[in-house]
Order: sequence, then structure tokens, then C-alpha cells
Amino acid sequence: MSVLTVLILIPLLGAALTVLVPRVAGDPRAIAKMVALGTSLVTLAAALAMAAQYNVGSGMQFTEQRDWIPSLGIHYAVGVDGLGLVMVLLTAFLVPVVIAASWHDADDRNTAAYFALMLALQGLAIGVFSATDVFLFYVLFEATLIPAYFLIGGYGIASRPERARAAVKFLIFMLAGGLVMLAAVIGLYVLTARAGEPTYLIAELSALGISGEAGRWLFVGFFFAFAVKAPLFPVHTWLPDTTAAATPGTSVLLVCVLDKIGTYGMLRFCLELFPEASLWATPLVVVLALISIVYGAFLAIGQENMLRLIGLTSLSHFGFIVLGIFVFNLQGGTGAVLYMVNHGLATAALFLVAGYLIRRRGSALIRDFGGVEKVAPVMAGMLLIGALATAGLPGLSTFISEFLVLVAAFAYAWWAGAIAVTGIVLAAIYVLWMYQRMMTGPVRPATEGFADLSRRELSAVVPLVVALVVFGFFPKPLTDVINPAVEDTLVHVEDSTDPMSLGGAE
Amino acid sequence: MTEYVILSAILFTIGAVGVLVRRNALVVFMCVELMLNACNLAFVAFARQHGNLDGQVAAFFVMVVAAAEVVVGLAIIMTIFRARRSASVDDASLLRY
Amino acid sequence: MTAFWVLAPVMVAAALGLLFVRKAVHAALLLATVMMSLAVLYLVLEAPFLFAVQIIVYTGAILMLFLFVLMLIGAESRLSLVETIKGQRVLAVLGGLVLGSLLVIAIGQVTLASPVGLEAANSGGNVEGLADVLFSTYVFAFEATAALLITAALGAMVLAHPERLTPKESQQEMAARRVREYAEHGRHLGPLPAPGVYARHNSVATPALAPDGSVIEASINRTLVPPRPADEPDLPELAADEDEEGPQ
Amino acid sequence: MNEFTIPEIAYLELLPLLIVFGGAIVGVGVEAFVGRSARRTVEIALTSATLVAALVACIWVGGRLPVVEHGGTATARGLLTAGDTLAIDGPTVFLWGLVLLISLAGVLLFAERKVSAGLPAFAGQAAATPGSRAEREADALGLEHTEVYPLMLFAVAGMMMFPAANDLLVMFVALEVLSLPLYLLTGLARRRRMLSQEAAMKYFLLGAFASGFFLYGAALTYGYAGSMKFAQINEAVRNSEGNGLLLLGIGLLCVGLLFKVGAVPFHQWTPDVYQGAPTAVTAWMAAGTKVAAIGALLRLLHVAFGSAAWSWQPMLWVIALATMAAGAVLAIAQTDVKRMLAYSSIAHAGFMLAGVLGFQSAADLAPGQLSATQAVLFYLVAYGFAVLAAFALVGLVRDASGEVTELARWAGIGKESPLLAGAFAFLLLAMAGIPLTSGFIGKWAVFSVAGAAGAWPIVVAGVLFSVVAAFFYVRVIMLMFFTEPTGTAAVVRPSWATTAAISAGVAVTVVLGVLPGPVLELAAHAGEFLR
Amino acid sequence: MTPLLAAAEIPVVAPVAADGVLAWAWLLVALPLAGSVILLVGGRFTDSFGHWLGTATAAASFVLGVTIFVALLGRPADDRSISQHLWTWFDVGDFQVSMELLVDPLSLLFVLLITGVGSLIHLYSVGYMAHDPRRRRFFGYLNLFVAAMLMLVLAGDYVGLFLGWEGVGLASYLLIGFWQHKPSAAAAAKKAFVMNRVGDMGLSLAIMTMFVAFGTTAYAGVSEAASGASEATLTAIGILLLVGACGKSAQVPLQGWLLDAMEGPTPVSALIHAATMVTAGVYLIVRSNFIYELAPTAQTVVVVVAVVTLLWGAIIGCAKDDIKKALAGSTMSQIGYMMLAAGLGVAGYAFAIFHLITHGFFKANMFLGAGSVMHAMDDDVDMRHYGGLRKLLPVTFLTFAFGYLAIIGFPGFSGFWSKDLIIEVAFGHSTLVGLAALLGAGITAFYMTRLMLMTFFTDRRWEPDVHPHESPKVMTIPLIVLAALSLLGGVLVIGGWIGDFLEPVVGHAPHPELPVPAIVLTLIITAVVAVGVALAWLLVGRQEVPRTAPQDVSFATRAARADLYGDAINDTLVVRPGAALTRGLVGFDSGVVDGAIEGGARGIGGLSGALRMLQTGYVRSYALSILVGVIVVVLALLVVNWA
Repeated sequence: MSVLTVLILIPLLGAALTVLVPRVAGDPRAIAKMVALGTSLVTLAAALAMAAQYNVGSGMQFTEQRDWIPSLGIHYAVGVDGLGLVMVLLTAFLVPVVIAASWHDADDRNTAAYFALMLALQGLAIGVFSATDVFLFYVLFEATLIPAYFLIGGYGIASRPERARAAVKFLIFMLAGGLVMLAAVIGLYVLTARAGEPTYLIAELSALGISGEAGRWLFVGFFFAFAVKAPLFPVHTWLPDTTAAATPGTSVLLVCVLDKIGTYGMLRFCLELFPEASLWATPLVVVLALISIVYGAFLAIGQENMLRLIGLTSLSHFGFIVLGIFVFNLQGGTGAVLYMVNHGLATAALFLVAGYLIRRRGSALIRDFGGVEKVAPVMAGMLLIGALATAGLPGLSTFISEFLVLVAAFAYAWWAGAIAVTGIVLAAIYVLWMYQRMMTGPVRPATEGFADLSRRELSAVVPLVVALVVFGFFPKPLTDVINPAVEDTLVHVEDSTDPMSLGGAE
Repeated sequence: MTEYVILSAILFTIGAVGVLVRRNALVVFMCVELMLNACNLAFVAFARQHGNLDGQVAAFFVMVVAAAEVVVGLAIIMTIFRARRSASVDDASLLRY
Repeated sequence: MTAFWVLAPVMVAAALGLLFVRKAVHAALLLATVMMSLAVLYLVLEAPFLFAVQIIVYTGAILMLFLFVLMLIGAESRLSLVETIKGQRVLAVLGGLVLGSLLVIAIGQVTLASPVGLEAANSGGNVEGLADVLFSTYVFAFEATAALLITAALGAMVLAHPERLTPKESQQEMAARRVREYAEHGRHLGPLPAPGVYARHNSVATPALAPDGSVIEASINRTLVPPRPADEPDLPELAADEDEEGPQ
Repeated sequence: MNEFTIPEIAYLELLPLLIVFGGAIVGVGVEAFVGRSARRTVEIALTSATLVAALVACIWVGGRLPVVEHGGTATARGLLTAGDTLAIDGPTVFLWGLVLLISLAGVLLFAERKVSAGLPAFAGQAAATPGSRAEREADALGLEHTEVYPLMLFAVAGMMMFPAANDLLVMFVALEVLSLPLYLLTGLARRRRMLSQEAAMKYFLLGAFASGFFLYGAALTYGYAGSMKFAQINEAVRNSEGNGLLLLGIGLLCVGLLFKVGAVPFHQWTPDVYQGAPTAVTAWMAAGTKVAAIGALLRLLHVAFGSAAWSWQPMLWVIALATMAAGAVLAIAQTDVKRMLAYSSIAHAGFMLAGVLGFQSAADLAPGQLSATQAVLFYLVAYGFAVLAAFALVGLVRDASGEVTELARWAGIGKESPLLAGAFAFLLLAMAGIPLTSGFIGKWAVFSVAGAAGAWPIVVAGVLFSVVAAFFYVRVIMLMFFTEPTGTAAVVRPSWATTAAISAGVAVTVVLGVLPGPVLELAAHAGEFLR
Repeated sequence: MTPLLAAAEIPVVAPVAADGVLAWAWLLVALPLAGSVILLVGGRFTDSFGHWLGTATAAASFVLGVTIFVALLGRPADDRSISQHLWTWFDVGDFQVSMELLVDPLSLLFVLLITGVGSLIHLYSVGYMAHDPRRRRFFGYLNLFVAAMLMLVLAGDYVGLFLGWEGVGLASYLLIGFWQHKPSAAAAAKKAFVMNRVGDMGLSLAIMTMFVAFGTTAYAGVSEAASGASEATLTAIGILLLVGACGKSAQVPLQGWLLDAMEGPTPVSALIHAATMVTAGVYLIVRSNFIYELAPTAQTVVVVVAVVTLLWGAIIGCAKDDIKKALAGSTMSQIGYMMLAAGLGVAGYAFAIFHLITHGFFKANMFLGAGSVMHAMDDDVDMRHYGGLRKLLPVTFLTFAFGYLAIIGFPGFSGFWSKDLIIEVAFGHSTLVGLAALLGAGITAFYMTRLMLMTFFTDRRWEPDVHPHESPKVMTIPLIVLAALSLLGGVLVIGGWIGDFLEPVVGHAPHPELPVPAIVLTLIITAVVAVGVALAWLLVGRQEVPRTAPQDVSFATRAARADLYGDAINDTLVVRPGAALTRGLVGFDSGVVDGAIEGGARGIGGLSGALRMLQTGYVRSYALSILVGVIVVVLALLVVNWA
């Protein structure tokens, strides 16, 4: 059994434990929380242990492959390369942070279920990032929606009907994307069954070099799902609604982990399986990504609700990530993957601090705050760091990824770089304007009694901040892992689309 | 034989239209019977056309089935009538939308 | 062929009549006409057994069943031909015409070979021939029809036969009860009034009218009276339903 | 000339069917000879025993079906019997087993008395006028029409005969054997009897109307082929030009079957009947009828008209599309759980039809590739159990006057009864086709065969309407979990029987979602229809 | 025209590896950075000694800087470019960026200025911020600034420079908004950051262009590859770099933030918004000389921007009553001079740096002096409330006077030398530019005199409850030191030392040809300055200064008070359209994008409701629908087969 299987199972078992254990012992809430946190820490430890064993640059590792539905060529197949590894690590890292940060968020509801759902989400997400079988990926991809749906609908900070609405909207968007992808997944089956043996293994599929019209249709199917997930303009509208309704902890898991599946999928599936179609679609995708960058930033500027605002910043950032992926060069690819990690860290920090603020004030409206820095300087500082990371300040890890993507975009086409670069100004505007309105100015009566961050709250955010700073100056551990994986993908794309290799022009 | 089949088609159609336009459950049901009879005509005609008796057997079966159906149908219509004092199919329209 | 050309118009006319007659009994009779004509055509089409079965079973038994029920629920009532569902009649006729023409055209386009005829098949006698097919090829279906008939019987019993739940009152008990009721509540001692069958309609479901024109509820069989919610006073206005469709 | 040949009847292979018929007849006898007090117990025991015995026989039959090589590559297993009018082949036995399992669960639901304070779901005195004194008397005595059990067995026999029918006439008889008891059962609800009777009448009239079309189609097909046996029809189709008779025949036959399937525009009876019928009947009928009807449709189209697939596929495209669309769209506006599930069953019929039209001749299929038959069989298993359990769960939400089916009153029941709400939510997710449920694999299977047959527009449309469909499933989940309880509906604790039926449904949904392999293999093992 | 050097003569940055004391160069950055981290992370624990720690790290850096300077002087002139590779920052394919320090004469001069003036300002702040409860944090930010600024000048790579560039932006943001409880301070901080970001956009585009064109962003690589690049590319890079420089150095059109930035504590204004950070733009252009030399069009643009700014700032300075804003206007104007020199190419680079240094001295001096005045006046910044302070604040007055004399170019003071040289070079470039520079000098003299008069001379105008007093020693000592430097800064140019010292970096140009002899020009400049002083005396010194600014003033005054409508222009051209666009997009998003989807959903819902009505409950309707279905099915079959 691969360590990845263990990594998938630990949180899932932990989720079951979280629900079950409290029934037999004392204060059910506290025990549920402890179990959940413990599980997530064990997962993190296991993930780190795996990372320590990882052999840089030698392809898929920790693989395991078992027949699942043999007649349909479906396997339980897992494995990670650099790309998967960093995403698994990010997932393993963020969950304990989120659990610690949302310690009291579900106290008035079904606490155990809240944390169990989070763990379930984690297990499934790790599965998604390590699946090397398209079908398995798809199954887990869709399965993540269920815990997410319940997390949004059951535990949001908005009013019940609003939350429920947001949950439904989220799920319907996701299902719309997912089901379109299902058509493409089915297409793969039909294609491979025709070609001989039906298979869903990525390795075998990518060796097929699917091209032509079929490849394009399948690409569209996959890309649509990932674009909804990521999200990309114009299928992003679920995002702000969701982040505004869900608890910040949930939002972290959604935006920082789940949404990454979209961009991860683009890299892993769109590019690997349909290289020719990916190149064919590039102009349109680049344009969409650019629109997302600018459009998302403008929307963020115009928000009144900080959770919506943070959600929309992600639209802008996902634009960057997609841009990086689809400009087809190493800087872009690596930058995009790095961006996924960094965006996860930065946005998580923002969401968590926003969560702390909301717990204290009972409102997510920016205008309900003011002068917080005076009463809670540490909290303000954390928010500022998160905000600056979101704005891509050099010295924080987000800068590197953003810069790599920008450079790559510029190399792809100068206008792409020029449009994308406006994002950095807009980012400064939205984060700092939010900061200005909430944290500075005279202390408002409503914010007067704010306590600064407690030790628990601080301990949840500090790892994020430390990671942001450390990777800001020393991203080598990440880039070393990411580079070979991205390079492989790009080489594959190049090979498969090089006319010479397709049949010899001379 | 074609004329027989066409006759059956006409009768069948008339029966079908009857189901649509009559409101009394019994008459509606009679129209259904008319449709079955039309089928029988076609069966019998085709039996002669093909020179085998399968069609006639079919017609025979249809009669048996029709008999059973009539019993059940009339029983249901009766219960409806008892409850509503009306044999109009339109009056039984509580279940809708 | 003569028989066909004579009977076909009759059948079509009778069938069309089914769509327009205002009395259910007339509809039944028109259907009988079609069925009888059909029987004759069966004869022409070398199906003597079916000719008999058509008359005996179809016309004689099935249609009679219709008539029984018809009588039970008001044979004499005039059925309204006013269409109440908007567009239904137009669409129905239109649909019928389209379907009819589709069928006729499609069938008419088929050029059938000259009929084989049933001389060979009927050589050992039509009934024997049928039996041959029935008990060889279709023996299982034949057996299965048994299930149908049992179902039908079961259904009729379930839906139409109220089981007696309390022991039947003897004549003596009944007499004693009625006298007692008369004594205690002043309830009418004599027999119930007869229904209005002969007065206005042919159905036992028609209530008798008192001299002042009011409806005598007790004149209708209990099983035919619709249930009335407790809070609703007295009888529905049956008299006003005269022109409505349905048996009165 | 008329040498009578004694037909060869494979009694052993017909055993499951015969057991059910026999059980039904014995059940009728029980009605006549067993005292009222013991009748119910005896009937339940008899019916269950019959079904179990039939199931055992079914498994046994399945194991001894001979393999038949035909058509070169594709293998089928089974035999034709009773004058070639019945085909006991792999798919038949598969469907038999499925029908029997569903019916076994159905019996458990029929037998439930605990949820309504000891009263059964069926009318005590169906002949008594609703609201009359006789009815109250019957209620007071706790009467029950135990005839429902033999009726059910007859219907089961019909359901088993229907997909096994290899002859139009036998199919017609099976259709009626299946339908008549259902018409009756529909009208036997204890509560809301007016609705129940109305549903019965509608079902009956429309059913008779539709079977008229079926019959006329059979007549025309007979006129075309000179026989009603599928093999000979197929022979005729292959060897001669298609003509008007054939096309009309195909069309009208399909109408009859599509009516039973609940395909648009022959679907309108479905919501009314599902709503009006006693919930236990709805649960069993929704599953069983669909299995039988789709099975029959498959056999008819694949065996009799398989060679003319090009002619009926476009028609089925239209119907499948309309069915998916109407089912999904109409369900959105529903305010009654049972009606909503009814519309959802219509949408599912559309998805199944997408599988049916994925017919490809054996030569076009790659070896080992999923065939339309396999896909649809799997879908039936998945759908059958899910819908059964879902309706069974609906029966548990009640107030003083009976079941509560208004959606609005389901608000917040997740809070009071997380188990029921959780199970219901899970089943809804399965119907929505979320992975790790049987519904997903089923959807995958039917869409992939449709896609393989080139019906990509259907696949895309199916996918889009799945989204629409998902909307109302999700909305119900939202209602159950994320809305304030109204307190006007309570979840009652059912007896072990219902619990078992529901658990079975949920368990199948889970297992088939996670490990669909064995059932897919079984469907593959069943092979193709015997020609 | 500026004599262009042949391509081969463009100095190429070719550093050698660091050794000896130079290998400690990283400590220059690390020391203040460590101080900053300790102060910011350490929390209240460091409250008691934080200010001294902050001062000490800056001072230590200065000492190290001096040591390195000495070491550098000990090396041959062409071997004074030393690089220290710390680690590879990022390495993605062929895009490699090193954390690399480049110690060469140019960067080292900056190091000395930053750490030197920085240390003094730290010291000053110990006193100035003594009563602020958040003093420790203030020092943390100051240290952070110093570290970032050092990173900016020491980086051996444009990306590294960008790190420092944004770092100083951040520190500036934090410090401007240090008194964040004032909404105006918070707003000013944000404005500064955002406008800087606009410039940064240019800088990052420039870096991207470099990478795409040259495959590297290190100075060494770029300077080597520049000679082979097309002029169009270089022009693009040059202009983009200028955009960055405009943002950071508050040059038109990105000047708007500087005056608002005066919301920060005065030491901040002195250190960041006068002496060091705002000059980063000049540094950038001088550092990028290898690009500008090959892109004359870009140079022209630099000159145009510089001239506009130097006049713009000077005019604003004339009308401001806020002492700090008046000084800020003058800063803007003075940086315009530096930019002008830098834009004039080889002839001007060294003078740009020279003026930068002297300006660092005297402007820091004056800002701190202003701080001292405000300190005395209960933080009142309005000069109309001052008057006659020279007696009460003698040290402040005298030190301020040194700065004043230096800035107006009083002969002998540092500013005299540096400004004179720039005006000369400007005349050497073109008379028109020269005249503009000359005019600027006159206006400078005018407004500085006005400031001087309103503050230290004329009648007392302060409220009775204000009791002006001299600042403590910890504040006056830095003033004295800076005053001395203001006077003596000119020594750097003795014997052309600074030009020679910088020659390995920026090249050397012969003395420009002037329309009049240099000495005559000097006299003319002095005369113009004198006119300016005299005008100020006439208009301000001789008249009663009203306590509130008169409103019935000329259009020019009003315009100058409104910063020449810079903000209004921004408002009209950018902010308001931007806000409208934002509102529009938010509406578009919820109305059109989401509306389309939600509308679609609603449409389906409506359709559902409508279709539902077809389910009339009438069995005959259902039968009709079956009939229709039959027709559809039959037609579908017939059409397909007969068509």
C-alpha cells in the first residue's frame, strides 16, 4: 500500500472517529476538536515524511495501482510527481491550520460534523491530487463537493437561507462543470475502447497523444470543468457568493485547496492528455485569464463584504495561475504551480484573520470595522501581511510566483504581460483600501472591545506567515520539486505537437 | 387486404379520438374497446394475408385480455362513481400540476 | 368484397357515432353495431371461430357488462357534448386526422402481395387450426391469461364487493330496532321511499322528490351516496345538475 | 395437415416464473380459505417465500444457462422455449433476479403497519365509499385487503414475463398481466382514497389506451413480417425492405412500451399515479415497472428491430431528449415529494433511453467494450434500489393524518432525524449522479454507450439536464438540512421490515457506487439477448 | 547635444567576487533587518530598549559601510566593483535570479548616505518619538526601511532591486500611516503605496522586457547584452524604468503622493521622503546608464519629465503654508534637478549623484529642523501660526539656516556646488533646459526664503497657550551634524573627486560646452537666486502675514495651493473613471454575468412552472399528449426513412 493511500485514509478515518468518538466520552465538542486536530497533524506528519522520501525529478512516485473496475479499464492508481506533491503538502498543511483557527466556529452547531467534514474534504482532496487514473480523479473530484456542500450550507456565517442558497449555487456550478467533464471522461473511454483496451491511466492516455477534433472536444469538456472550479471568468459568480456565506475556515479549504484542483487539472489533464488541443485553445484561454485578472481585481475593489472581497481576489489570482499554465513555458508553468501554493498560503491567512474579525464583530461588512489596528495590533499586522502577500509584495513568496507568471506571459506576448501587470496595481488598491477602511482611522465603538489574537489564533496564522516569508526568500525547495514536473509536461506537449515527431515532414 | 387494414386504421383512429373527446368514463372505455377491435380486424386480415393463423390467435387473445381489462376497468370506474357520483373523467382531476 | 364495402361504411359511421351520441346506451349500441359487423368481416376473412367468439364473448358478454354498469350508474342520462378543456376537441380532431392520414398513407403505400389465404391453414378446420397454434406456440401465453382472469376476478371483488363486517341483522332484530328507534327518535317506521327511477330517470341513483320538489335523500341507496363531510349541511343540489354531464 | 406438435417447454428454466405464478394462485386460495385473522401473516409469509424461492431458482437457472454462439463474435447464453415465445437468456435472468429482489423489498414495505399506528397502508374496505361509515368500521377493525399480496405476485409474474417475451403477443399478454394488478393496487390506498382512486382510473384508462397502440403496432408488425416472433421479425427486417407497416409497427409498439417506461410525452400518468398510489406500491412499482418495461424495450428494439436500428434510433433520440428535459425541468416546480420523485423517475427514464439507443451491432463493438444492454441493466439495478428506498423513506415522514409529502413541511427534518434525512440525501445524490454512488456509475455507463454509438448530442444534453436535475435534488437536501424545522411533520420509526428494505436500497447504492465491478461483470456475463 | 559615447565605451558591470571586509557586505542589509525583525516580532519585551537597538543597528551598518568604503578606496579604480553572491533566489529554467549584492562606488555612496543620514535620523527620532507609545514599532519600521533601501541600492540584479524597491514602498507605507488613527494618514499611506505600484508596474515590465530580450536581469548580464540590443527595445526599457522612477521619486505624473506623505512623523519625511527613498528613482536611472546611453529617446523623456517636475515642485512650494508640504514641494523640485542631470547622460550622472547626496544632507537637516519647530509648536505645521522663532529656537534656527543656504545655492554651501553643476550641464545640453533649471533655482530661492521668513522671522503669530522651546540634545545633535554636512558637502566635488570615483560605473564625459563661460553662468545663477530671495523679502518679510491664508488670491496661487491640480487631474482621469468602472463592473457582474446564469436558472424554473400547467389533471389531456407522442414517433420514423 502506497503512503498516498495512507494519506488519503488517515483523514477519512479521522473523520469517522471525530463523529464517533465523542459519543463515548466526556465533553463531546472538545474531544471532537482534539481528534480532528490530532488527525490533521498526523496527516501533516505523514505528508512531510513522504516529502522527505521524495526523490526529486524522477517522475511519479509512491505509486500504487490496483484494478478497480477492470472491465472498464478503471484503476485505483495513485502517485505523485512534483506537482502532486506540493499540492498534497499544501492540503496537509492547511487543514490543521484551519482546524486550529476555526476552533469555535461551530460551537453552536454540530461541532463534530463540522470537523469531520473538513477531514473528509482533506482526504478526498489528497486523493484528487494523487490520482493517476482519470476516472478515480473524477470520482474524487466530484466527491469533494459533498462535504463542501454541507460545510457551506451547514456552517456559514450568513443567514440560513443565504447560506443554503450559496451552497446550492456552489454545488450546481460544480456539478455543471463536473458533468460536462463526465462527458469528456466518457469520451476517453469510448476512444480508448475503440483503440483496443479501455484505460483511464494517465500515463497510457497521454501516450496516445489524442489530437484532432476529438481531442479538442475532450479538451473543452475537461477545461470547462476546471474553469468553473478554478474559477475563471465568466463562470466565477459562485465564488464570491460562496465565500461570503461559508465560514472562513471553509472558504480556506474551498479556495485554497479545492479550487486548486481546477488549475491542477488543467496542467495535469488538459495539457498532458490533449497537448494539441491545449495549444489550439491557448489564445482564448489567455484572454479569459487576462480578463479574470483585471475583472476580478476591479470587482474586489468594489466589494463591501470582506469575504466577498477575498473571494474575488482569488478570481484575479486564478487568472494569473491559468495564464501561467497556458503560456507554455517553464517560468509560466512553475510560476503557476508555485502560485497555487502561495495563493493557498496568502489567501488562507487573509481568510483566517477575516474570520477572527468576524467572530469578534459579528459582521463581515467592511464598513462595520474601523481602527482595529489600535486595539488589536497583532491581528492587524497579520491581516496586513496577508494582504500584502495577496498583492504580491517582494519578499513574500507570492511575489516570486506572480513575477514568474508575468515574465512568462510577457515572453508569450507583450500585451499579455502588460495587461496582467495591471493586476499588481489593482491588487494594491483592493487590499490596502480594505485595510485602510477596516484597520485604520479612529477606533469605532463597535471595535473598541476587540481582544487581540489569542495564542491559539496566532498559532494558526503564524505558520502561514512564516511559510510566506521563508518561501519568499528561499523558494528553492518548492521550485526544485516543481520544475521537473512542469518540464516533463511541457516537453510532452512539445513532443506531441511537433510536426516532425508526428510523421516526419521531410 | 389493404382495404381491411385501412378500415382498421380508420376505426382505430376514431377510437383514439373518442378517448380524447368523450367525457363519460364508460364511453371512453368503449372507445378503447373500439381500438382493440380495430386491432383485431388488422390481425385477422393479416392472418389471411400471410396464410397463418397467428393473427387469429392474437385476436382471440385480445378478446380474452379485453374481457379481463373490462372487468378491472369497470370496477375502478364504479369505485370512482361511488365516491363522486359522477362518471365524468374530467371530474377526477385532483392530481395535477 | 361486397360484404366489406357494405359493412365498412356502416362500421365507420357507427364508430363516428360513438363520438357524438348523447346517451351512453346509444354509444354501447353503436359499438355493438361495429362489433357485429366486425364479426361478419371475420367470417369473410376466413375466421369462423372468431366470428362466433366475437358475437358470443365480445358482443354478448363484454358489451353486456358495459351495459350493466351503464344501467347501474344512469343509462338514461344525457351526456353533455360541450367541451370543457380548452382546445381539447380541436386538437383531438386535428391529431386524429393527422394520425389517421399517417396510418392510411403509410399503409396505403404498402403493396401487399396477393393474400395467401387460409385454405391451407384452415384445412383441418379453423378451430383445430387455432387450437394447434394456441396450444403449441402460445401455450404459455394462454396459461398466463389465467393470471389475467384471476386478477380481474380479484379486482372486481376487492373494488366492488363490500365485505360484511358485522353479522347480518335478522328480520326480528331489525323489526325490534326500528320500532325502538321510532319510539326513541321518532324515526320513520315504514320502508324507505323508492328512488326517483320512474319519476325522472332510469337510474337508481336518482333521488325521489317530495311533493314540494325537494330531494328525498333516503330514497337513494346508501352505497351510491357520496360521502359528505360532517360539516356540510344536507344534500348537494342534485336538481341543478340536470344539464351537467353524468348520470343523475 | 394439422399435426399437433407438443411444444417443448423448458420447465426448469421457467421455474422462477412458474413459482411466482403458483405462489400467486396459492395466495388467492389463501384469501378464500384462511381465516381473516391469520390471513395477513400467511399471505406475507407465502409471498416472501415465493419470491425467495423464485430468486433461488433464478440464481440456479442463471448458473445453468447454456452458452450460444451467434452472430460470430458476441456470445449469448440461454435458450428459447415455449414455442420460441419466451427467451430465457442472460439478460432475462438478470432482470428476473432484479425484479425479484425489488419485489422482496416491496413485500417488506407492503407489510409495514407500524408507521401508521398499526394500520396498513392499504384500504380496509376498498368497496366502501371514501368517508363512509363502512370505511370507518373497517378501519376500526384494522381490516386490510390481503389480496394485495397475490395481486403483487401476479404483477411480479408479469414483470418477469415482460422482458422474457420473445413474441409480440406474449409481450402483450405480459404487459396486461403486469398492468392489471398495478391498476388495482394503485387504487387501494388507505388514506386520501379519492386521490388513490383517481390515480387508478387515470392509470387504467391511459394504460388501456397505450396498450391499444401497442397492440395495433403488433398487428402491423405482424402484417409486415407474417409472424410475431422476434426472430422471424428480425429475419424479415434483414431480408426485405422496410416499409410503412414496419415503421408504423415499430413506432406504435414503442409507444406502448414508452408509456410504461414513462417517457415523454407518454409520461403524464406518472406523477399522478406515483402520488396517488399507496407509497409502498409506488416504491415497488416505480422500480419494478421500469425494470420490466425497459427490459422489454431493450429486447424488442435490439432483438426484433436490431437490424433496423438506423430507423428507430433517431426517433429514440427525440424521445430520450424530450424525456430527460421534461423530467428534469418539470421536477423543479414540484412541491410534493412524491411528485418530484415521479418527475425524477421520468428524467431517469430519459437517461435509460439514452442507454437503449446506444445499441450497436456486435461487429461495431470492440471486444470487452461495454454494450448497451450491460449499461442499461446496470442502470436499472442502480436506479431500482435507489428509487425504492427513496419512496420508502418518503413513507416515514408523517403527521396525524398520514404521510406528509408537501416539500415545505420537510424543512429541517435533518435536524430531528439525521439518519433518515442522511439516507434520503444520499439517495438523492445517487439519483443526481454524484460519484461514489451507484447512480454515477449508471449514468457513466449509459452515456458511454450512447457516446460510443455516436449519440454525442444526447450525451451532452443528458449531462446538461443532469445539472438541472441535480438542482432539485440538492434543493431538497438543502431543505432538509439547512432550513428551520416547521415542526408539522415527524419522522416515525418503522418496523424492521421497512428498515431492512431501506437499508438494502441504500447499501446497494453505496456498494454499486464504490465497487460496481461485480455487477458490471455480471451484466457482461449475462451477455447479449438471445436472438 | 549630449555627446554620446560609442557603444564600446559604455561601462559594463563586471564585478569580481567579494573578499576581505567586503565579504561582510551582506551585514549591511542584515543588521537593520535583524533589528527590524527583533523589534517587530519581539513585542512589548523590546519596548524598553527598542529605540536604541534600532539606532544601533543603523549606526553599525554605517560603520561597516565606512569600513567597506575605505577598503574599496584601497583598490584600483577599475577594480571597485565587487559582487557577493548570497544564494540563488529563484531558478526556473533559464530565468535565474540571485540574491547578489553589488558593491561599487555608486552603491557604496548610497550606502553611506542611507546609513549615515539614517543613523542621525534614528537618533533624532529617539527624542522626537519619546512620547509615542508605539515608538518601538516606529523604530522597527525605520530599520525595515533602512534594510530595504540598502537592498535596493546593493542588489546586483534588477529583481533584487525590485525587492528593495517594494520593500521601501512598504516601509514608507507603514511609516506614512504610522499615526493610522488619523484617517488622512491612512489614506495618504495607501495613496503612496498605490501610486508607487503604478510606477512598479513600469519597473516590472522593464524587468520582463530585459529578461525576454537579454535572458537575464542581472546588471552584469544586462549591461553586457545591452550593446547588442535594438534601440527600440532599449528605449522601451528606458521609458518603463522611468515610469518606475517617477513613481518612487514623485516625478510628474506620479508626484501626487509625496505631499500627502507628509502625514507621517517628521523623521520619516526627512529620511524617506527627502533624503533617501525618493531618490531611488535617480539611482535607478544612473544605475541603468548602460541602457539610457543607448536610448537617447528615453533620455529625452527623462529630461522632459525632470524639467516639468522641477518647476512643478517649485511652484507648489511657493504656495504652501504647511511647512512640511513646502519642503516636500522643494524635494520634488530638487529631485527634478537630479533627474535632469541623470537624463543628460554621462555628462550628468555624477552630478545627479552629487546633488543627491548634498540634498540628502540639507533636506534631512531642514526636515528635522521643521520637526523640531513642530515639536516646539505642539505639532502645528501651519507656518502662518509661526513667526519670530529664531530667538526661542536658536539651535534649530541656525541649523535650519545652513540647510536653507545650501538649498538656495548660497555660494560655498554644498547646494551651491551641486546645483550649479547641474545647471551648467543643462545649459550644455540645451539652452531651453538650462533656462528652466535656472528659473527653478530662482523659484527655489523665493519659496525657501518665504519659508524661512514666515517661520523664524516676522511677527509671532502663535496662540498664547503655545510655549515654544528648544528641542532636547538628542534631537539637536543630529541637526548640528547635518548642518555641518550641508555646509561641507561640497568637498566631495573638490578636484572632481566624485566624478572620478563614479567613473567606473557611469563613465566620464568631458566638460560640456556652454553658451557662456562657466564662471559667468555661476554669477547669473547667483543673481537669479538673489532675485528670488529679494522677491520673497518684499512679498513676505516686509508685510504682515495673516494667520489664515487669504482666499482672494490669484489663479496661480490657487493652482499652486492645489498642487497644480495634480490630484484633481488624477481624480478626473483615473480615480473617478476607475470608481465608475468598478461600480459598473460590479453591476455587470451581478447583473449580466451572474444574471445570465441565474436568469437561466430562473428561466428554467419559469419554464418548469409553465410546463407544469400542461399537467392539467385531466386524463383526456394526457391521452391527447399520448396521441401527439404517437404522431411524433411515427413521423420521426417515417421522416427518417423516407427522407
